[in-house]
Amino acid sequence: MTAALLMVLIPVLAAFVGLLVGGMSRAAAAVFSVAGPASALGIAVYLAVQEPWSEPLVGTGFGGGTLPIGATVVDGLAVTVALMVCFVSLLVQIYSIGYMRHEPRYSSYAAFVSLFTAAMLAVVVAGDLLLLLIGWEVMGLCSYLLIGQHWEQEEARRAAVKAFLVTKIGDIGFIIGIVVLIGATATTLLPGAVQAAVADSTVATAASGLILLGVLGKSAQFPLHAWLPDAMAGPSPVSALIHAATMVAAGVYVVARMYPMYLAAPAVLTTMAMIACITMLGAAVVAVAQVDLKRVLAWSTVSQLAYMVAALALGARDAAIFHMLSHAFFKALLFLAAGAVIHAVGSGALRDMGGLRRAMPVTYATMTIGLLALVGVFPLAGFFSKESVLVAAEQATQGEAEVAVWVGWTVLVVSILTIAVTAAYALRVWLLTWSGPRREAASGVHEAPAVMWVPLVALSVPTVAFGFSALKDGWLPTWIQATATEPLGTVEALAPEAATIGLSVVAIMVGAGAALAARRHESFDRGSEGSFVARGFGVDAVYEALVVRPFLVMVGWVMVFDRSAIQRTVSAVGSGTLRAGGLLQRPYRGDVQRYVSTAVTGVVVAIVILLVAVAT
Amino acid sequence: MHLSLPLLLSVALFGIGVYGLLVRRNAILILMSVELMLNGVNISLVAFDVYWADVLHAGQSLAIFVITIAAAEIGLGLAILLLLYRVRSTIAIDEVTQLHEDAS
Amino acid sequence: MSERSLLSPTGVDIVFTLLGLVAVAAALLVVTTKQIVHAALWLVVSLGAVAGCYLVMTAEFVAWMQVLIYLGAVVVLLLFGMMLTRAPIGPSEELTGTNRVVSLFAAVAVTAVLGVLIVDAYATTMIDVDGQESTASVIGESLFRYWVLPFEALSVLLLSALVGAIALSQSDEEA
Amino acid sequence: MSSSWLLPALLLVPLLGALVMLLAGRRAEPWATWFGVGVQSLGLLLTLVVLTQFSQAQSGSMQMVVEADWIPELLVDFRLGVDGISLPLVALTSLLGWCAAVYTVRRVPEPGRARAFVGLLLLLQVGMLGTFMALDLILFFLFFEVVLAPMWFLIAFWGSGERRRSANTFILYTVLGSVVMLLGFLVVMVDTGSADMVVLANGLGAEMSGGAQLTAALLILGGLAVKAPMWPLHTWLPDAHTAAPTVGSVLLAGVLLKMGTYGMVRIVVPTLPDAMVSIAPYLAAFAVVGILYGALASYGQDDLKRVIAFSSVGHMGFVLLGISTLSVVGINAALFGNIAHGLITGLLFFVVGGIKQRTGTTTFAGLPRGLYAAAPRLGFLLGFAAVASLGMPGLAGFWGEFLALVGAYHPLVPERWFYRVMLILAAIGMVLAAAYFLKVLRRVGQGPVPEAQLDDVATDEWLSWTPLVALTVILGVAPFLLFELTDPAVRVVVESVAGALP
Amino acid sequence: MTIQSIDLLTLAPTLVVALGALAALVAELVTGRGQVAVGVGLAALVAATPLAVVASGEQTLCSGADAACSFVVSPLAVALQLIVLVSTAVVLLMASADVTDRTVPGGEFVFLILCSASGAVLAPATNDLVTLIVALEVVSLPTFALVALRRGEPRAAEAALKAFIFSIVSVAVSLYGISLLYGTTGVVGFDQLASVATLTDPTPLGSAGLVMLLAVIGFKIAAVPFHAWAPDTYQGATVPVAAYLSVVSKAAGFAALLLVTWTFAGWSEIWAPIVAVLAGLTMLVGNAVALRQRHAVRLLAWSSIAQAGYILVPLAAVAGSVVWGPGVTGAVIGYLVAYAAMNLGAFGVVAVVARRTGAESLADYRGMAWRSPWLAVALAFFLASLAGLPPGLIGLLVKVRVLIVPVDAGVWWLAVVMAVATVIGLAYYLAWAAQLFRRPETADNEGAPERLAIKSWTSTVAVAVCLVLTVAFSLAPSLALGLIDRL
Repeated sequence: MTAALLMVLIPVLAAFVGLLVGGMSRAAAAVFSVAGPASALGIAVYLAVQEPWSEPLVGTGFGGGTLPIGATVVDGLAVTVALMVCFVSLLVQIYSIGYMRHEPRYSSYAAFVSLFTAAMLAVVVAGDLLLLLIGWEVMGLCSYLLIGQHWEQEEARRAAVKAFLVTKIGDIGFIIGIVVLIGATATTLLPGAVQAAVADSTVATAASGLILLGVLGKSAQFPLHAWLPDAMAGPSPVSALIHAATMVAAGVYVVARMYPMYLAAPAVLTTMAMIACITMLGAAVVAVAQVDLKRVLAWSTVSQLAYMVAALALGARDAAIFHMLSHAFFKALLFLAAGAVIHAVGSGALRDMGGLRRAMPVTYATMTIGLLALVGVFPLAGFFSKESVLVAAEQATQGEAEVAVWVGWTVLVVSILTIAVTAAYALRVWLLTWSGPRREAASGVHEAPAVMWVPLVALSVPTVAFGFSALKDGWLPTWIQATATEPLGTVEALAPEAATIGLSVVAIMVGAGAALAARRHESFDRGSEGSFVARGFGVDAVYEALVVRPFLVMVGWVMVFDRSAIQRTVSAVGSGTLRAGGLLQRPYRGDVQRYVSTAVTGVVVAIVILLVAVAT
Repeated sequence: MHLSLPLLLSVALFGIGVYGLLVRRNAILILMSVELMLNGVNISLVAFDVYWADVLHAGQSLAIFVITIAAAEIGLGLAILLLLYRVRSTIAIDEVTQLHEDAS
Repeated sequence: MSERSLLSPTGVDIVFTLLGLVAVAAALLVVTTKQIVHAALWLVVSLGAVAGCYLVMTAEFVAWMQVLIYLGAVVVLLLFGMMLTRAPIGPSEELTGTNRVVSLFAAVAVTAVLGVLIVDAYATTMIDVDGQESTASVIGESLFRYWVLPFEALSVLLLSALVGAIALSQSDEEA
Repeated sequence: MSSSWLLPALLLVPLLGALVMLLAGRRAEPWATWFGVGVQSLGLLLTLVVLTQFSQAQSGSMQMVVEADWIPELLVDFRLGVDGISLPLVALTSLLGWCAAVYTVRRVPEPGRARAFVGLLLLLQVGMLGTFMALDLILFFLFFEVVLAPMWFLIAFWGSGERRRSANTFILYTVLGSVVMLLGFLVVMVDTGSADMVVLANGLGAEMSGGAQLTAALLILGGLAVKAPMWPLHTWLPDAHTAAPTVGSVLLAGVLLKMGTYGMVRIVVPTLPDAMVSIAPYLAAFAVVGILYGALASYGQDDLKRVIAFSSVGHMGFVLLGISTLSVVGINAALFGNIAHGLITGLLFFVVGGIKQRTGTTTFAGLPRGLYAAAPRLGFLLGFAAVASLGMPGLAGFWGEFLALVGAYHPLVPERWFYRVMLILAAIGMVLAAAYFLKVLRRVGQGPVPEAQLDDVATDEWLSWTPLVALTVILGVAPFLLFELTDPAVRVVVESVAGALP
Repeated sequence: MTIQSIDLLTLAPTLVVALGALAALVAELVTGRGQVAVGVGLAALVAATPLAVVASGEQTLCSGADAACSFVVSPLAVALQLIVLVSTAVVLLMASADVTDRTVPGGEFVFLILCSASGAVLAPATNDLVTLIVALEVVSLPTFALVALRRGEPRAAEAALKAFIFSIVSVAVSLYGISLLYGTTGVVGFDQLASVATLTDPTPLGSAGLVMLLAVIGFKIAAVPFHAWAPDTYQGATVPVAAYLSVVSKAAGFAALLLVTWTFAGWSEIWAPIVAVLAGLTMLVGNAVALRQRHAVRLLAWSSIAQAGYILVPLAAVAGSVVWGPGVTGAVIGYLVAYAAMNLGAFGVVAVVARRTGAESLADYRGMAWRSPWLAVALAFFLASLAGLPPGLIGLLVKVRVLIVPVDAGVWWLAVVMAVATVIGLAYYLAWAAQLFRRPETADNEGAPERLAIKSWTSTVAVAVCLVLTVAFSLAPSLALGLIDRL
């Protein structure tokens, strides 16, 4: 049992114990809910200080009739992400103690969060594809369970099912991709399989393309992004978890983990870049039109994830991871803060908020930091990480990436545009929440309890400070690639460059100015509820038409076919035999003369047929 | 003499017997018809016996047996008919249909 | 035994044919007559003619058995049967059923098929009726030489028919 | 070997138990169910002894073989044995039989008559165990048939709804199948002069001419496909499940269906390799149609039991797909899928039975909503079983299906690209399976919080269900426990097919 | 005049039965008690059984140098004789109750049934067509009287008349067939006929004769289209007599069929297709019509028609690539042995039930498991055996044994027809079995005394004998399937 595996199993254990004792004591459930991620965090720290890792990969692969599961890989990438996951999830658990104070099903909730964390950690440390699959799918399950936490509400039920099924659609590709990888390389060890796949570009393209489908689902990229905004139906801490530490990060992480294979498949990288561009700008535009605080944040997540995907597409894995980490901090912060606001106001609608600055000072301060980081304002983490993506794009325009130059240009232009839109919706949210007059719904609002605001403060720290790691030249990439099982060969600096800084500053100004200019417009408050844009450009309708409707139609066909063709055939055989029995029964009316005539005729017919047969 | 003559006679009697068997309603007449059939059999048996000059006289022996069998059959058959007549007051064969498949 | 065409009759052939015609005609009347008692009488004629045929074929013993058992016993039994079942004395339409066409068809089919086969096989075959002797002693010897077993079995058959008939005639009186 | 008494004992124990139930008078009624538990516990104990005596190192060959002349006129010897392929199924049967017995103690279904009920369950056990241990074609067929009458009684007399009709459909349909299978066996026996499954599998069967092999294989597969059930021969299954009492459904889905797929691996593949190589792609196509069809049909059902029944069609489709690859991975996957489906679907039917006992119905229209709140533990188990059934990695249900796909990537037969298309379709089927189970959970488990509480899971229910839950998790995280057992035996089977390839 | 030499010991089984018949008649006349006749009859049958085994391989009534014997006891014949003797004994046990309550007159009844049985013992040992046809007449003629003897059943005479007319017509047809065969070959002995059939091709006339000869066999085994009399006659007769007709009379028919087909093995291209068509029709029609039956005895009648179809299958398979031989006869005998046990058992239970409760229709059997659990279990077991469903293993195994032959011969359609027919058959046996275990319609019926509490231990013994035999066969199927090899 390796420490990495222990890091996965302890939260699982905590979840089970919490579930068992939770029925008896709420406090015990809370203790275990915190104990799980806390121990995992401890192990993660322990692993981090072990660096350099003598043997990053522990475990054996498939073959010889056995199917071992549980090979782990511990390298810089894994440890970094694991630290972030444990940290965020620990804060989420602490925050939940307060936030879910009145929740009747708290113990199962806390257990699911722990399990969720464990699953993410399993993905992070997975050294074999099977453990990866387990973590990947269990995460999907946990998202379903947690989004559906308030299953007595129709909205939550639907959102949960939608989240599960949409990501499952992506998982068709993911599973087939893993099958192809295992099938083609005859190993289940992740590094080994990836290395073998790199050698064969067909396999690399097929596997990475198929796995990308799963990534699109998990990381909520177009066209499989539609579940994420609806996932707001879950409690806010869950959103924080999904949007920051687990689920969405998993997709990006898996690409990073298999990165050499992706680099061997330029076509896939180009596709990724295009998808990222569409998602990035589209989601940001949709975010502008939202009425609900959490929905704005949700769409912003979709948009920000696209930055990471774009970075991955451009060959800048470390930039992607950098943005993933900083995004995890500020997005968790934003969601927890939003949760506090909603908790206090009792509604998620922006129009019910406003003027809360004084009532909730801590929340106000931390959320402001979060929003600024989201926009990418110096010197917050978001600024540095986003800049590193822009730099990667800029380098791609110079032809320094695996993809074509035009791809780099497209990403660069779209990224800058998106920064402007991001600034616009972030400012809108800030204005509607904190400034202006207080609304009726928010009359008796006061600050959240300490158990809730302490995590906010804790998250503000890395949100403010983490970005500076980029200034220490190459520190993060070196760390990430330490004892890498799949070394990339190059260590790129994540430091910002003047050109991109200038472009983004201009973009932020334009966006913020637009938001201020529109402030007097009536739809600034209300958003454009129900409009085409607010509904995410009608992607749901496309789903309805392309997936749901055909599925139901096919279900209908199968039902009809099963009843009228297959079952009817079977019962027709049965009733036909019975009817034949009835018909055959009819001649026996008791008249012996008829009986005899049949027999005599039978003999004659037999003779005639026989003689004819013999004669011919 | 021609072998075909007795054989044709036998076929004719047999055929006539079949006709009577199938067309007659009165059970006694049916018994008579069967006797005609058996006589047809016997003629053919005897003719073949003579034809083969059978030292075992299988044909004629069997013919005698058939005659005896016929007598036994008639005896028992009439007993059954009389019994039937006692309970049913008819021996019309197409009215003796109390035992039959139930109509369904 | 020489081969001869069917259309070159000998004297024996003619006698046999005449007797055969009588037998067939009487048989036809048996199955068609509307008076049940007539049927029995025509049966006597037919069976008698057949007995004649046996004689022509030198099957003396069979002929006598025919006369003794059939004419002496069977027909008498049948007549008793008619009496006891109150058979109608006069002409009656009820003696014949309705399925005349089917019956005719079946009878003609049987006759035709077998007739064709016989003519096909034996149209020119002759039998020798002169050198044979089938007197009671000859047949009796062969019966006891070769056919003891069926003969004995027949005794069981006759006895059981007898007992059965008696039992049946008593059966309802006791109950 | 000194342990040769074990397998006959394993059969005799339930058989004698059934006889005792038959001979005991009405006085036995009160203790009949406890007696059933005792007998099944003894059987389970014997199975554990078999498991410990079994040499895993030699799981590729038959162990604890018992041989006795029986009917020389039919070439039939009484020959039993277990290897890595059959042992897991024997263990599964003993376990499910035990669970069923424990469940029955307090829950003899209407109209009671515990003595007959227990006796029939024990008789059923004999047939099921015998099928997996028989090493003679006719003996296999006999045991295959032995299960029919008890199951028919269970459905027809302790069932619900259209039980009589369903029971008749079940037995007539499956008998038609097994008669067809018998014809195939007879072809093999007439051609080779042997009914010894081991000898036949070790090359005697392969000596048959191509035509004879094909005839025999089509007949045998046709018969087994009814039992499996393979689409489109599945019609008997949903009706039987809907009508059957809880333990009947559990054993029907948990064990009886496996007899079909087991027969394919045990008999058809090694005995008729040439025919199997040419039939395999068609089998794969039927399997995949079954997967998709099962999923779509499940979604359309309005009765919980029917949903699960159609889900079985889909799951067994994966098993068939695994077999049709004829590869080591695929057949291992099929055997794993057998066991996993037995555990999970067994659990599902137990839970649904529990729901039915509490609410009196299994139709969506009749069931109250919000089971998670009305009976949280029962709801949890329903959710657990559903999630396991929809193929969640980390639970047993996933590995059989996943490895069937891996097998389909590298089938032993030449039609590689065809199999890859099948692979994609089957993977789509996995997602569709999620759709209908989520529908079930959404309809039954979730919903407005009900006012009335239901009795939550009782102690005896925990006792009989926990082994299934535990094994589902254990095999889910440590599938190698089973693969190490089956793999050597599967390699022997696949070697015999590999020889048939050009 | 030289008379054939007679070895009485070889003939003993037949003689003992025939003399036993007379003795029974006399015993009843002397003592005036029907049960004495039954006892005498049983004693004769029991005595004849070991004698039959002893006589195996012997022959007698041989005439001179050509060594053609009238009575030849092959293992096949012994097997059939054993079936006949044991079955008749069981029937007597069943009928003993009828004698007691004077439904039938004791002495006459036992006399007639033993006369008939003596014919059935004789038939398989005959060695020429003449003796065979006479023996068959001996089998059937007394049975008509037996059917008609039933008192208090106005339809008994009708039942007897139908069988009688059917019988005499089929005998007439067969006799004509014999005359044609005799005409074409000039011989009637089986050995001589066999050599003719081996050496020459069938002539049209000979073929027609052979087909016509099958008529009486078809009547005896009630094969379609010679079957129509059976349900009506079985229904009108007492249940033991119906059982006798369905087992012993059929066994005699199969004896004749085996002898004829063995004799004309060289002409199998003539008779095998006919037998195959008969088998197919019999299985399908028998089972299909049985599906619709609601009267217990009628159902058993149609079921025994169907069962005869199964027994025909091995012989029919000679149309394919198998030849007449041990493979075929073993299957036929094996099935007949099992059939005798399970079918008599089913009839036995029906007899007991009819006597106790007056039950006739299947609906009357509802809840029987409550009233008489043992009988219900026994009947269910017999039905399962007839259906070929475990636990009635022997029924299944003999079906397997039979089915091997057409598969071996490549007569696929017949194998498939049999398979389908078996499945259809299962349906009605099951439907009946289901009735047994259904809860009685009124609750107070449970454990209630039978309506007509006439119990007869002999009938129970008859059922028990059948049950023991069927169970024994199921456990050690070689007892039935290998019977012929042991004789």
